[in-house]
Amino acid sequence: MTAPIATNQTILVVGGGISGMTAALEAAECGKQVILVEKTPTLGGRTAQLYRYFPKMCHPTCGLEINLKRIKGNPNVKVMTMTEVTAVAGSRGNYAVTLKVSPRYVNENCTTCGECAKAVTSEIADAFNYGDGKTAAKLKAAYLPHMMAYPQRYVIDASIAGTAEGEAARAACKYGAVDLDMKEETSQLNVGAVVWATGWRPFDANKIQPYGYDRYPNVITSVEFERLADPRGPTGGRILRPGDGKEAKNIAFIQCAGSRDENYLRHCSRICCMATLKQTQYVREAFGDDGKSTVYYIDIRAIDRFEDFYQNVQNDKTVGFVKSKVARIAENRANGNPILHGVDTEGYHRYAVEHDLVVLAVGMEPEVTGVKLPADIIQDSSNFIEGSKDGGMFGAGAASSPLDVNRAVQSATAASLKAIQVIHKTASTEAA
Amino acid sequence: MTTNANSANQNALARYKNNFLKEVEANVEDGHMVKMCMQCGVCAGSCPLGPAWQHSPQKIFMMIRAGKREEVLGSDSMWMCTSCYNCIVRCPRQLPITHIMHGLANYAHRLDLAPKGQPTREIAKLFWDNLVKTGRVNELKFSLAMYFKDGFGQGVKNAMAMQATGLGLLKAKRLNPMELVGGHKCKDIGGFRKMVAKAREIEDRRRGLA
Amino acid sequence: MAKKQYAFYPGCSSQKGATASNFLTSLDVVVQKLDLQLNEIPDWNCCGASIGYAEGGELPRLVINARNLAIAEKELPGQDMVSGCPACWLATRETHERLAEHANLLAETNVALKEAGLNLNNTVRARHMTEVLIEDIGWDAMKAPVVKPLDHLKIAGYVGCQTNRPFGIAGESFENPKYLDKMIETVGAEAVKYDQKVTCCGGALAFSEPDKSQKQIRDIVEAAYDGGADLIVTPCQLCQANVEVYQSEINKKHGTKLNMPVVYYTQLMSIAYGGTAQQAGLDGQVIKADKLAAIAKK
Amino acid sequence: MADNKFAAYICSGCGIGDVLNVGALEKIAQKEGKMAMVKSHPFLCNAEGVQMIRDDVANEGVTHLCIAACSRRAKAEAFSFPTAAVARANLREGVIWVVAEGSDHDEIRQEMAEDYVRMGCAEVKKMIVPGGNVKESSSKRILVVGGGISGMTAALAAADAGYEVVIVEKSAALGGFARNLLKRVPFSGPYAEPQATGVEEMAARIGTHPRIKAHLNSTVAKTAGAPGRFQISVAQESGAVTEETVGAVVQATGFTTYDIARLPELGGGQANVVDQAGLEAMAKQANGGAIKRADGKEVKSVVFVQCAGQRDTTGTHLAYCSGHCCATSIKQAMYFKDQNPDIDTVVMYQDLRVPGMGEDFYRSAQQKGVIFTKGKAGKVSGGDNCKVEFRDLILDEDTAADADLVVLATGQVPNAGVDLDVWTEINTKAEGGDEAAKQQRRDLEATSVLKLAYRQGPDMPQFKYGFADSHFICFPYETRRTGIYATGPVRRPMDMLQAQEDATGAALKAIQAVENAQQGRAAHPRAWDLSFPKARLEGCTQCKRCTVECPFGAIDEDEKRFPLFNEERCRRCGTCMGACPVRVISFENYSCDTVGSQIKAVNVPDEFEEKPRILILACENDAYPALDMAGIQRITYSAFVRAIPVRCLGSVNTIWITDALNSGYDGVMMMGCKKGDDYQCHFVKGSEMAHYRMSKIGDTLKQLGLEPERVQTQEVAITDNARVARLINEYVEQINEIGPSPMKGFG
Repeated sequence: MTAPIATNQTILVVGGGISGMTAALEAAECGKQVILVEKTPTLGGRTAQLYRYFPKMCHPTCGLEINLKRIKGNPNVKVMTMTEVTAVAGSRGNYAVTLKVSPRYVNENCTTCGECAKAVTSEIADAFNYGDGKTAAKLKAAYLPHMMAYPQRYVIDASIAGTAEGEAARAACKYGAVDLDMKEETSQLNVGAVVWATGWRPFDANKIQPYGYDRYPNVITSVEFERLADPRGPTGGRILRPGDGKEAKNIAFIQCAGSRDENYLRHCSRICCMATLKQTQYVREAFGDDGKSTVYYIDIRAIDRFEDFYQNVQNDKTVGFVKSKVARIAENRANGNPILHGVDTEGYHRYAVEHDLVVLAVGMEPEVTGVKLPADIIQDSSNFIEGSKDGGMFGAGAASSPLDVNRAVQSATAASLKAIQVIHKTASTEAA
Repeated sequence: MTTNANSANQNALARYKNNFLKEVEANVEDGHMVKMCMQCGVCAGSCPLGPAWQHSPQKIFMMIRAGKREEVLGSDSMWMCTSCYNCIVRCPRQLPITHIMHGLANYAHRLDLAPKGQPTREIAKLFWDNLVKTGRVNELKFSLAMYFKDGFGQGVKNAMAMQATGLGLLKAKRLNPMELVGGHKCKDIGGFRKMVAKAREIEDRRRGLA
Repeated sequence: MAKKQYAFYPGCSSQKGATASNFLTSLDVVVQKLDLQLNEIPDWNCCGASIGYAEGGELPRLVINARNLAIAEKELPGQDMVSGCPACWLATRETHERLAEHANLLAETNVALKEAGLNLNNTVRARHMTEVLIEDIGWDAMKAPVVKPLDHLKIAGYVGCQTNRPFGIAGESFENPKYLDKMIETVGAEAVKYDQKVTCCGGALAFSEPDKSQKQIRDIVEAAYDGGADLIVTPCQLCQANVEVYQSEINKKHGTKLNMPVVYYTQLMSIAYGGTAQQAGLDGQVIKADKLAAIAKK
Repeated sequence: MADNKFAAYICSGCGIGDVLNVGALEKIAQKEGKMAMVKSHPFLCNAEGVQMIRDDVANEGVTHLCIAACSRRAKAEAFSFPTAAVARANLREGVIWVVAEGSDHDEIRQEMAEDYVRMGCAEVKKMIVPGGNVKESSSKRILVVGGGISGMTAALAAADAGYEVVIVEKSAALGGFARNLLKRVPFSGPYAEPQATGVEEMAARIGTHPRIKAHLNSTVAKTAGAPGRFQISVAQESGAVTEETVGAVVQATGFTTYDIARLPELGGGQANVVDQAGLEAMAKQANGGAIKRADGKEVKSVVFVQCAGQRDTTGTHLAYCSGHCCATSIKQAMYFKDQNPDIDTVVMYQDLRVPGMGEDFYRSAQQKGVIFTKGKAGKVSGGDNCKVEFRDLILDEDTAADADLVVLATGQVPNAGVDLDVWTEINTKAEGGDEAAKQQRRDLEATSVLKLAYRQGPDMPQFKYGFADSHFICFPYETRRTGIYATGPVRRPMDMLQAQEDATGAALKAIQAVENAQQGRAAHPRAWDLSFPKARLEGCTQCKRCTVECPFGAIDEDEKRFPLFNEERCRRCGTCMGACPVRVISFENYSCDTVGSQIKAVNVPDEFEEKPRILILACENDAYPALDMAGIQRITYSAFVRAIPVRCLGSVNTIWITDALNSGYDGVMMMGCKKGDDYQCHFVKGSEMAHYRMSKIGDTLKQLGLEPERVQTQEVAITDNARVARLINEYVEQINEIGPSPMKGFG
């Protein structure tokens, strides 16, 4: 594919998660020209991987449906997936951007009929379900990233591109949609302003050695737990622990897994407390009064009107709270249960408790894979984007600060206007 | 010693009024980090001798901030530290907890507010004296001193109790009776002692313990 | 090629006739085979160990360690200091770093050192023997001299505290360091899985709080048994002595039947390198490491 | 414009041609669908197929297209023909992917497909391409109510983007609450020290900005009109009234601090017990010097009591957390420490809430020697020597702290004006002629902030705790008063940093609103929809249901008490259409006819065929996608259902139900979003309204001699793809048990 036409009146948005989609759409619905680039094969980002939102317990995919409808219907937004920004030259009002577009090996002829997948046997990690982690979810090497993937088009994984399997996939497609001759492309864009909505990634739990994520199968991360609870997830919404596939009814949630810790992330990731409170309700949804959630925390940060959600969860007799940073996790070799060791600091009570499953509320850190920020970008001590020296580039959403979805969208909307201001200034100075 | 300790104690009380945190910051090894604790409790849970603690480290930090001077300095908790450094490596605020515990113990000991007869306290003193005498630790003399620290009778009991162990080491040539006469020591023991005395003098002056 | 030279700090417990003397013995073979030269620091003194703090305070403790560094700096210029004992290493490295960080402490230290006619520029790096083996010698070179691989031996690598925390070996995790297991495998034995690898043995309180310290020991030894270990190997003098010699005490008190040999990694190496039981200091075991000795006889 | 020409295009790709008789479908489109032109294509969505359609539109004068292929959610770009009316018959996700495989299902599968073709043809015949309504003159100015940090930020943000702004500020100066602050919590690295508020600079910029006009000492006396044509009466203190025409409104009316007099147990009202605002005043007066109490005594020790009158579970005080107070107390503790490190400063908290980089600010305060005590204050006594009795949660003891000064961290109370629920109640009485109520209404309306001349009341609807917030997580600016955006602490408790980000976003939405208004385009969530409800007033019975039920206050009543539609306020949900008992309200492309004709187009077999027909009316945003995705997952469900997507269950007119039942359908299923407090309907009450209306339909059913079970309303989430199939199959079972509708054959 070739890059769309762009001018210094065009806004480039990097990242197709909810923040990027918002920044792009808000500008586009103001009548501005926007190019939205996303490094993965689909829009949606990490919010699409959440089962429910706090505090309403509604579904992120509901908002995704609306945003996708907005994008399909708006001629001002040009979407480029599997595209990374490799270089940004120039300055405020006039940037020269270099894009790298990776081959999808499937063109717009794809009807998502799924015949190519049937023709392929080899599997790859299912990124949407955190398949490279504890869920170990897999999907075919010819795949639709997820049910609401946009563009609604299959992907042939590069691993089978040059192989017989790739050929089989091509042969299976009645519509000439599989194009194995696609090559990586580089293209140049001229834009006036750039919004970096490159998002976040879960902190690498392997680094938190005392919790043994790397050693104990029944210690998982909060993002993986979202997929376990989701009916569209690898377990069909059943909360089964990775160690032995047994139902996990007695679950420990460990807060600040990486966050507020100078050995890992010095900042507070803001969302984890609320996310955990929400997830305790997944346990209730799954097991009713037979479920048991225990939250190990330092401070519960249920900020502003989320407080009442916290109060409701406190009133849920299946949920317990322990003010303690868990010291270490051991494993009961006999039954594979993780054993938590620590001290409840409220009154000093020592515990060594077994749970079926431990969920680490891992912190948010800025996404870096496939993200090459220009030197002009200003970052804080945790590498979140504060802005740019020349004032023509902006951070939006979780790329700018650890934010929940609601505030990420606010941030993206604000960034969108800042970008429009740059465009406006350029236009008016050119007019003058 | 006790009289010195007493006057030192009085000085400290006068100097820091009731601001115990300040006193700790000025006189305890790495005491300036006490204020950085955020009460997560990871240290308390990480200590191998945790169950033996009357107060966990994080609680002691809170007590210091709350000005509970006598309780803190009189606590035997710090004396339970095995120097395993688990707390240090896990502390999310990177407090040098082991050092602070050592520092508190030392300060309490020097003010003579530490629990009387606290075994680790006594043994630590024996150990140090033993060290200063020869520049090296003479294990046999040290152990014997240990056994007899509570008087001759008790000493014999202790020695008998540990006989098996002692004999084992003896057989294994890892306990040398010859140590009783002579044995290992620094050649420049004079210089060594002067040096240690000087160091102590400087530190005591700094801490108003002189 | 020229031998690698190190300023060697044996430490009190490794002296002849002391509890860790067999470490020193076993080290000889290793040193030969790996072409190292350890130059003992003249007139070195005790590091103050873990319990020196109570009477010693901060500066005196820094100063006694500074003395060793100062002597090494003067007498064995340009050589890294290496110690076999974690306590010695930790105390020295801590001193080196603290003095590097705080100029005022270094100044005060030198005032005290002057009394012993010494001065410290603090240029000497303090390292642990395992560090030297892993970083300067390397795994392949460590494997090369193996002539009697310790086949069929199941060994619990017990790292303990002070070689592991707070400094540890570069690149290793505090909770699950892997280098000792790797050493076990390097000499052809099998490293068993067990969950007390880095548990504290309570050595510092062996005398003052025997029950508490012995509980730690019991947990460690029993876990090693559960893991199916024939013996325990450790890089730590205090751990070795503590975990080995008190097993009989524990048996007496609790009617257990603990009889797990505890040896140093250097003892494994010297046997694997073809050393005799004697050379490996196995005669120094309170609990005999017969299976290891048997291999030596082969 | 030329006459209408109808064409149907049937795709045989994706296996449609393999399991369906496409030839038969073509005949249906021709004979029953009355399509002038019918074509089938093996791969309709590819370039060549699409080009074929384009050519027919261009050369054959085709104006109306029925595309029988995949779901309307698929290939939207390919099948977009702006000049033509397009209906999509969903043969793929709606038929072949959900009907069980195998030849014994061939017949019912084919029947299902044929019905969808009939429905598509019927629908498109009734559709008109919305013309849109571009205005010649439409104001693009933006009104900002409130001149605090949020208001100033919004004003500058919009003005810097080239839009004219009018600020209305009730006080004599810009700056609002922030004007009284010595410093603000840091908003940029290294997050270690309090920073300057920057209020003066902002106020100065506004003063000289060519596109900003500020009315000080002024309030809004009236807001009439709609986006693009709001008429604002600005009342000066002097009494003078200026008229301003604006296109959109940003409400940044901020907050009031919770009155500490209501916290006697915490020493509220006693000497030397102040709130954070009080402390700022003291600090400002000290101006870097020693902070002195009212009695002139220098403060040597201070205790900050967090969550004062907040996070209250007893129902007496604020139930929520105001979010900023922890960082604010930290900042204020620094005022003391930076001036004199020996001052004892204790922050007494239960959960210290300093998210993000706030953690650095917390650390910095600890570095400065601020003591943080996890404790719950029980009793505070003021006076010369203040005392805070509290439970130390770490030391697990009841104890007390003495201090020269106690600062209560109280919460933010939004300045959101009139609570519409209260107003509505009074208003109903008043309209009933109750004189007392009329007076109450006058008094209440006097407290209004916006003084909206809207049928639905004078201010923005309030969400939880009186905040004028959006209910939607993905769409924080999804307002219930089109073109009016609340921002800052009036919307949600927040700190200055968030308020500024929020205000910038609100400014963008206001800009969008004026642009949309001028183009006659709908605002979110049906962004850029050009359709618009037309009412045949000659048929109107003035029942007021449309005006009352419109979730967005888009409909007023004219002097003759007829509904007065305000296009620019309308969100195109169709709730009015669903409400209208005489069906005089319709959109060009979505009306009682477009849906009704589909319902009637379905071929309903007689009772002897044992093939029930069940109508599904599914919310197009959640339930319909769920049905679609059941297809994508190849989850099968009964082939007896016929699904029609609707804009919102609120737009469902009961006539559709009665028509369906009259024409012999055996059951009707309505699928909408979750209702109740955590409602998920983006048109607010659609789902709730449908439930309500259906509860009323019982009588109608009785008259027809039908069981109530024949009409069912379900809450369906977008993730319910598996559940939705289950619901269908269970319902079909239920209907089979009840037996065929007695109405068959009469239709």
